[in-house]
Amino acid sequence: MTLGNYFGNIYKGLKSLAAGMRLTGLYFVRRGDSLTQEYPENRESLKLAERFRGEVVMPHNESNEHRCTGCTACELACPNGSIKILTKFVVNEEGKKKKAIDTFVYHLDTCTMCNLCIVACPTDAIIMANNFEHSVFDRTKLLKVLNKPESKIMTGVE
Amino acid sequence: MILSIYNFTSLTDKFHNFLLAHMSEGIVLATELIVTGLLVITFVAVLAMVLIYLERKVAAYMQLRLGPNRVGIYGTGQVVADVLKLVLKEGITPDGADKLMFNLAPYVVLSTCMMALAPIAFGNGLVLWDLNIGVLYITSITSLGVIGILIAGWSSNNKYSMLGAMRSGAQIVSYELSAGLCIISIVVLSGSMQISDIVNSQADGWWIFKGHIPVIIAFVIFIIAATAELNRAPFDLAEAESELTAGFHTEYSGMKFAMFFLAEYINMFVLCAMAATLFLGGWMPFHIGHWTSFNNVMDYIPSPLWFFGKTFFIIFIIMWFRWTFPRLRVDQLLDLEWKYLLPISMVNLLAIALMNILGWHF
Amino acid sequence: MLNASTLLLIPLLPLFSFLFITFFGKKHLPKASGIISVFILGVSTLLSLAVAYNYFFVVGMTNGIYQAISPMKLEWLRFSPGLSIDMGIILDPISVMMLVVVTFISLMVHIYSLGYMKGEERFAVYYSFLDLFTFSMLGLVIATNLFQMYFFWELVGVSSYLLIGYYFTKPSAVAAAKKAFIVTRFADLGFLIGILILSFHAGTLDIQTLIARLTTSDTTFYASATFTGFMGASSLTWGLALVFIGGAGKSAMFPLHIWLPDAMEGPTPVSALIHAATMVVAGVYLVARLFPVYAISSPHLLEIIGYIGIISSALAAIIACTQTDIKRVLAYSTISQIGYMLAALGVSQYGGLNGEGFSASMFHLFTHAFFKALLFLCAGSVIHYVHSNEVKDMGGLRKKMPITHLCFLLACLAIAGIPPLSGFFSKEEILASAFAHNQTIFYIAWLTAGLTSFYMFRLYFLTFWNKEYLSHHDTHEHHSEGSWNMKLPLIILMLGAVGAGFVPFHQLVTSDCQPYESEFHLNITLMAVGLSLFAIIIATIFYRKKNNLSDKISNNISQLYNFAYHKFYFDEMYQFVSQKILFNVVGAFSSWFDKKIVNGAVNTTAFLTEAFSETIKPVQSGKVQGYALAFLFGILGLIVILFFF
Amino acid sequence: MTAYQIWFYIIASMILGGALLAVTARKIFRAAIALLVSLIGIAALYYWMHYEFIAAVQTIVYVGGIVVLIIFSIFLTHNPGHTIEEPVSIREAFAFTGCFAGFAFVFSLLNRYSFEQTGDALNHTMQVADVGRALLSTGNGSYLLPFEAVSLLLLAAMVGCIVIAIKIRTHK
Amino acid sequence: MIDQVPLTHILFLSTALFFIGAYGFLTRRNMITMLMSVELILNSVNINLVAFNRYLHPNIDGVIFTLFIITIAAAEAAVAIAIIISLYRKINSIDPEQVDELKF
Repeated sequence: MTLGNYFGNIYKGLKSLAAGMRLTGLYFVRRGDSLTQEYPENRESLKLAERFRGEVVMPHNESNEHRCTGCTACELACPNGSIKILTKFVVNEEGKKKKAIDTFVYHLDTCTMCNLCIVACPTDAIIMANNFEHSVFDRTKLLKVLNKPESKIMTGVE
Repeated sequence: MILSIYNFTSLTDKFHNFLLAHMSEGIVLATELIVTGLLVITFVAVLAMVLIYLERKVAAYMQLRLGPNRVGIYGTGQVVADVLKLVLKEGITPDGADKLMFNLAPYVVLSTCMMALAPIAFGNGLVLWDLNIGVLYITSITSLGVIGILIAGWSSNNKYSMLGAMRSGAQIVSYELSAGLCIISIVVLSGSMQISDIVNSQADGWWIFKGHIPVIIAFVIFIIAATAELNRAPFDLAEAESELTAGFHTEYSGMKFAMFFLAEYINMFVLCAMAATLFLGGWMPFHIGHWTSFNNVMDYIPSPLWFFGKTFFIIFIIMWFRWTFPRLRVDQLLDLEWKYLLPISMVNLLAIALMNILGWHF
Repeated sequence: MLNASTLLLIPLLPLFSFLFITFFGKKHLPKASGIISVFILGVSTLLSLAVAYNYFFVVGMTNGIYQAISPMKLEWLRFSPGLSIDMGIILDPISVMMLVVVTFISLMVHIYSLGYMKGEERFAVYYSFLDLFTFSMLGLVIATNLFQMYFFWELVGVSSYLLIGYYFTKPSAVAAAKKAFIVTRFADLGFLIGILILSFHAGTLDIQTLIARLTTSDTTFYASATFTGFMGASSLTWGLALVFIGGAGKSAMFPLHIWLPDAMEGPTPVSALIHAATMVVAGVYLVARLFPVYAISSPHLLEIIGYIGIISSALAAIIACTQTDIKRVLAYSTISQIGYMLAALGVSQYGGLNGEGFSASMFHLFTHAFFKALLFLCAGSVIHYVHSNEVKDMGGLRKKMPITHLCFLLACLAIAGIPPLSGFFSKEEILASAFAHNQTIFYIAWLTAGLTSFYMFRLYFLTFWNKEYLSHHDTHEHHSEGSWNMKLPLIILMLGAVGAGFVPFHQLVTSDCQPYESEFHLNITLMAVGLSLFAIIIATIFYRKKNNLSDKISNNISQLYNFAYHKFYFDEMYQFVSQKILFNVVGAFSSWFDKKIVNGAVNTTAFLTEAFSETIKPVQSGKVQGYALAFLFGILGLIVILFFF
Repeated sequence: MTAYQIWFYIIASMILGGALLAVTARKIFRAAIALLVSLIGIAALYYWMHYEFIAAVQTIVYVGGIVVLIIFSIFLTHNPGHTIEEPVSIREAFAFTGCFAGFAFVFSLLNRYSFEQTGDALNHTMQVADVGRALLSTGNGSYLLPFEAVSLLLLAAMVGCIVIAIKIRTHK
Repeated sequence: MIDQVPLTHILFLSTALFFIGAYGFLTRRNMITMLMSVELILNSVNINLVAFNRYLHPNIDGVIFTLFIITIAAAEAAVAIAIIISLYRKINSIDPEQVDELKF
């Protein structure tokens, strides 16, 4: 190590010291942009990010129709076995017997929000909602059926 | 000297004379010891709570957070709650531990750092024991604290504890050198090791202003070395969570852990008070040379306010450090001490001695 | 100019160069160290030339006598009030002359080696050795003190050992270095004893004081030196004889000449420097340095020296006629010429014209340095060209190496004593002085001069005429005869060899430092030159063209020829004496004595001690606490004794 | 019994108790801590004698230096729970006898000798500056040469320690 | 004041400390504890020097000697521990009974 190196190191050390302390000092002084949310108070105005994954939901349109064909791709994709699809056969307008979902069972308690089911779904029947207040007093309440009662598959979805 | 308006000597003298009037000398001594002991314990407890609160707030603000803000006004009650939790928790002693030593260690650590408070002048005349080797005494007592840490590390019968204790011990012992050299440089300038002398020598300006660049270098080195001696980030290898869980106090819980925690903060206070005393004039108000009127105005601010103001400023700097820099590696730590701080502080000490001999300081 | 600081620079510059190359140049400037040391030595040479000019023509002469100037004398080791070892500088005619010779020849060799040694792996080391040698030789030359002289004498021996053994990967070179070292060291033992004897009697080691005390017959020193005797000779004579043995060893005189031919294993420039021009004349210089003592106090010894010189000269000349290795011929020629110088000293007396021999000897030393260095360097060029030492590999080189050829021819003429070349003048003086004082020596010297011409021209013709040279790399034509730095020293030395004879030595260097008028002896000149010319003619007949005349002659006198060819079996004799007599008889006995008596006594003592120690060794338990306990009880015991008894 | 005497006997018992434990404890770490107690007691004794400077030096060097060093070496050469072997009993007996005899002897000697105390010495206060001046001046009652010699000794010890304890890496 | 305790008591203390140290040095089967005993011995000497200085001689010679002894003790401890560590590396034990290479 040469002498120049030595003093160069000292200079670099002091410089990085000053730079780092300047940054944190600025943060310390700049009070406005605190990132902390005072949550229960601001529940009304709370905005979550678009991509926040809260739970899996199955959207229905106004005529109580969903897009799920009961193909069980999501069930296969789920690493935790959080999704269970029970199917039934329904007769459609043409009189053909066709497979359709009976109940779309979703275990929120074992779900890790990995998003694999959403990716696997060929018909975009399920999506991630950004609802995060899942606290319940009974564990059974975390077992959810996603398809609404009497719902049907949307026409045109194969 | 207008300084006398806030002189606490009269107060303590009054107390002493009052006691003397009623009891024999030995009892007076004992009483005074008990009173000061209680005062110190109270002070220490309050101080630690304040510092913990401060630390959390500073950390939060530097990380663009809010910090504790629920319990009490601005979260001040949070600390009390934490303390209560620690006090009420069960203290567990591991099976394979050396029980006596394991239980002894926190007391050693805590009592040493409380002993170090003795010669610190909190205000004009507000000092427990103004002995003639004040700074040397503090240095020696601080070095005692290592023993407690080593005892804790060994007696836990846990490899993480032991490694943490060894790292901590090595770190404290090595950084003590450069810290000691910086202390000596002020001793050289003020010509005394007595705290009151050192403070009085700054009546016409603090050393950091009077002593030009060498004293500023000494100050910076002292702050760095103090941070390292305190095992605080970025020098917290002794309790590096990712490597050693929590270092020497891994096995401690409840009140014993609280004592280590307390000791850590008191040590911080002691070292920062030292820095404030040595470089920023202790309780001495901000004076500029012979501007008498300005100095008089400054004297109206009570001396403990000055002292705590400076000390907390340095504590803030150390906290600022902590939340700015990542942890060093062991080799970087030792490089910093033995290759940089120690040689620089040695040369600096020479420079200061030269400066003192030639009378170059103000 | 003649102050100590300037003079000190002359030897110290080479020393500096040596140290510089050894500690720095070897690693960082492996190529440039040659140039550096040439430059440094050039400065040294210029200084010594300036010193010589100043001494001889400006300040040296006072009252018609060249005074010995001693500008520096540093007391180094003091034994008694009178006896001390000094380090100093002395300037008198012979030392100044030697300064010039040594620095000049050394410079030439340095320059020459730039070309000759180019590409050697240990190039820098070579130069550092050369510089060390030059330094020691200069130190020897300017020594004021016999012990200083001895000091540098040994240093010269060491550096010559290093240089001879330069190619240490060659076993023959190693053997030659060892041989040279052992033989000269053996002779140096004599020198040391001689120094001790002389200093014991003279009470001083300082050369000038010693000469003054041992030449004036009314001093107590002189009386004590001549009073005690051994085997019929006074101790002064013995001391001088022992000193001469040292000189004879260095100068390769009979019978200690055996190392010199072998020493030709070193690089050729080294041979030129050490074995022709400088180191080997150290013996002559030594005798010359103490010449007044020899001449005045012990003239018979001087006569013996003269005989030894001339016998060596004649023997070497005979051997030289039969050798086929070019360097060996030159080596024997060197022995012969040095013998000549010693013979000249031997026939000389102290003072005036009677001291002509001294002057002639120094003169020959001077001229010989030039032409012999030239001969060696030419031989080096030839060897460089043909990559062989043997004359049978050479021949007809005159067209391929014109400059070398011319130089060699002129050097041969010079050594043969053909006027007006340098050798003629010095030889003529030697012969004249011998004729005046000792007829026997004169005739042998005269015949030797003829032999000299014969073998030199034999060498010359065999190398440059005779058969046509064929490269042994037949396929491609050879490189040129050498780079400028090999030719330049040749030309300079050639000028020296031609012109050195015109230096008026009888005015500058004489036995009593006073100029004298020399006489010209026409008859001696005619005799010598005639014989030389005759010898040259014979050599021309024998060797100019390839023929078998020489073989016929040698066959006719095959006994003598073989005898001479085998160097008179000197090596074998030494071998016989050392191996058969010393090793087998004396050595065997002392070995037995050493093994049985000396060693036996020691072993018995050791055995008894061991047996005793066996009984007490358990006390040494190795346990430190036991020792401490013993210590404690010892102290308690002491206290008890102190307080209660 | 005055406060001074009480303090002295407390300190003395601390020193001797620590020392006894240090030489008898079977657990080496406890022995080290007992030594620490003894050394702190000695520092306290110096404070008691109003030699604050030497007391502080004692604390720094012995407690902060030597005991830490000893504890580190214990860390490096022992594992927790290890106990030291019993002493060699015959040697223990001899050692006890010898030490006891020595102590008895010195004890009787001290009992018989009366020291002449000077009031002057008892009131004398030592200034740290005096120590500094004595260490760095020449002349009567000054110690520049020993000071330099000791600094050389420390340097030599430092080099020696490094040389002894260094691990020589052998390249294969 | 300090003269309430006679000098002899301090000297008894230091004597006792000395012989405790000596006993430890002679009996401990562990080099580190032996070193500790040596420290005790050195300290007993220090006590003597300081006490004599306090009681008998109103100057600072005793203190300075004590300083020197402390310094040398530090050097000695460092060297001793270096030796102990290197010994431990070599024979994996610091029992003085096993270190008898110098036997016979």
